[in-house]
Amino acid sequence: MKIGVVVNEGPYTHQAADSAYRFVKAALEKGHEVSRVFFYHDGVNVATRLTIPPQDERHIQKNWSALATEHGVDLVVCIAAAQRRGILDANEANRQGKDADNLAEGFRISGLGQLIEMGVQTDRLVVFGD
Amino acid sequence: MKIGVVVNEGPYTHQAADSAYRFVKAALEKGHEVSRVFFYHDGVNVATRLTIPPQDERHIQKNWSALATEHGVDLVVCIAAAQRRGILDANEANRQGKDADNLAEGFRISGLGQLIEMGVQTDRLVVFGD
Amino acid sequence: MSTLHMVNKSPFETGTLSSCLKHCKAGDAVLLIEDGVYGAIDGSSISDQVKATVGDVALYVLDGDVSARGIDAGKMVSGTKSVGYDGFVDLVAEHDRTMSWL
Amino acid sequence: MSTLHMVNKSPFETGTLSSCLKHCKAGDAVLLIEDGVYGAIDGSSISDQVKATVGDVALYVLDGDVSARGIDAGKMVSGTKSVGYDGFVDLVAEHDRTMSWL
Amino acid sequence: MADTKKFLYVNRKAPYGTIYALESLEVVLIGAAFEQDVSLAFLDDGVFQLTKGQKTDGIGMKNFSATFRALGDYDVNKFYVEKESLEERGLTEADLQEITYEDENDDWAEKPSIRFVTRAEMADIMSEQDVVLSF
Amino acid sequence: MADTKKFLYVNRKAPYGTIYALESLEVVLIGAAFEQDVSLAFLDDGVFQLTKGQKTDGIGMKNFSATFRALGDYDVNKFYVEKESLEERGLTEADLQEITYEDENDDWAEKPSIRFVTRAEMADIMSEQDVVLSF
Repeated sequence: MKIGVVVNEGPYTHQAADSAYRFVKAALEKGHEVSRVFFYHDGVNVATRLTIPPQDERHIQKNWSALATEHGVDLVVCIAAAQRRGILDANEANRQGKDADNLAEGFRISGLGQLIEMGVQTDRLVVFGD
Repeated sequence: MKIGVVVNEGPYTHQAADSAYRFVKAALEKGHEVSRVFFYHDGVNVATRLTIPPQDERHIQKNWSALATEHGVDLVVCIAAAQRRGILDANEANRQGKDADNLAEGFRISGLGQLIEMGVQTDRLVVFGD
Repeated sequence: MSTLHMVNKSPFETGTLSSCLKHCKAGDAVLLIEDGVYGAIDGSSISDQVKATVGDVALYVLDGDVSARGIDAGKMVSGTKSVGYDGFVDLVAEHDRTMSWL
Repeated sequence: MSTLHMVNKSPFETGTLSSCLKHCKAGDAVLLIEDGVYGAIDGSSISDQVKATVGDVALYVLDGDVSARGIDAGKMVSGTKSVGYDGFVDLVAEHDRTMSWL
Repeated sequence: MADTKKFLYVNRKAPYGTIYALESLEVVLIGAAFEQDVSLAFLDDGVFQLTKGQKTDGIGMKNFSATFRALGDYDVNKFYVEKESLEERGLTEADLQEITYEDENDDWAEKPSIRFVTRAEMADIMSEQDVVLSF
Repeated sequence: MADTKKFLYVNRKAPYGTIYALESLEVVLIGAAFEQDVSLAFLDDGVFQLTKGQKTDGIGMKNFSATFRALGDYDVNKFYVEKESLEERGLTEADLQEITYEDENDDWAEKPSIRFVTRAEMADIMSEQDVVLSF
């Protein structure tokens, strides 16, 4: 079955990004297709590569990036939500005249249309948030 | 009167950072001393210089930075909370082997002791959060 | 010795205002800010509890938050006082401590 | 045609579970995750409402979230079913739509 | 259209205190271009999003309440508002802004977009959707 | 000590679903070095922070419940837990972990750190503080 997932909250502060990660892993292990995960609201903050969690804690961003690398899950970060919160890739940083970028590997920045498209194309949509 | 302020939520998602900013401005205008504002939990996300809010919205980070420049308010970002969420100054980025940093002007990164010290040294402490 | 209690959440979404009111002492003040201002609407499912407390405890709302949410002054619990950010600052100074109900 | 309702908030902090239960239809399922699992504790101020719904509506809790919070299986409302993440995935697949009560 | 789905946007949060209401509206606006069968549900604190007379100058935030009135032009005209949620909050139907659309199937007659429904009707509406988006 | 203040840390949120409980505890640990007069209040969902038998392997998060037991060594031994909050949540005193400290003024006798108080007593405790930190 095709499952789409939405993550609406940032890492560590709310459990949403953890719950979604475990759900996606379980769905993939069961043979379902999770073609895309859409990060919205504070969920875009999952995608910064600058986090340095304590050594005895899980690394939420790296967990997600690994899902992209190992299972080809498309991790899409909403551009409008990301700009409000300071999440940028190198292209956007350049275009906006910012002197740094912070998007992690495996994530890509795109528009809200990707969320609607995911709703249209999947059999089930599961939203994790606060 | 000496007033200390704590901001526990990030920009745009919750109103806390806006409310705190307006409170601090009003307190300064009334002649009170707001020596320090401490950013904790997701509040550390206020301090990224990479935000690009829509043109018709307020620029929360720049509003705060201006308070530091114009009124000498000490804007302290908790280092532990900041590392979990990917907020770094150039020194920390260098020390941790990160290839970018994002701390905005007027903010500085320090420890939780600065929060307790603020509680000890001020006459009133006001917490804004979710 | 009195406390300024701050509530910033809708009383219809969370139990925060209700818990705050149960912990107020005579002479304390409650300031409703952000989504907390909905707590001052009269005729709601929470307004009886609010009215039972107001009197011994002063009830304030932050006017900017009230206007933003389109709440008419005439719809508010009788005795509610409206303040701006300058009044907010005065309330903090006048009470011995501020407690945020987050 | 049935709905899987997901609730991730404590019913003692917010009215989310209560609202969810009022919008369930016979044959629907409610899955409690994260702080939502507190909604399955028996003998609480919300448990009567939960028990009145369970039966027509199936009640599930995510076991990892239950264990993390130290809730003993014996303390839960009778009829509550415990699932892991694999069971969570099955529930999503078995119902026609998933609705998150955020 | 084979791939037209029934989309429900669920609004349960008040505006301004958090950004969910505003960013949810941004999704609805973008989603309108996809020609799906769109409904909006306003229940619990979500009904506060539709109050009339919102003035945000005092908090320095953008007033987005007028945007709801523009949705009719994008064929988004099913606003289901729960009566019980209004009552619990001390609100009446008259406290909400008027939102209309022009019905292309009825000689462009102007009709109200807001439909007041009971909790039981809201439950029915939820149970008829293909995709439910909550924020 | 002239600048010793009464600090109250107010805990009203459950653990794990959000980070507030954990990061609040980090403040208490750092604050212990400042030799202030520290009390912790657990009310509303905050009482869930102290349940015994927490096992977090299934959610991949750090179990920080044992840290509460270490606070006695830092002279943090006033844990006020509200009885009404427990009751509303279907909990009893026996559902909480045991937390003790050694009383230096009583020949290092081991004593319970948790003091169960009524809502009215909790209100009194709040009204006696110099600084109230909420998370």
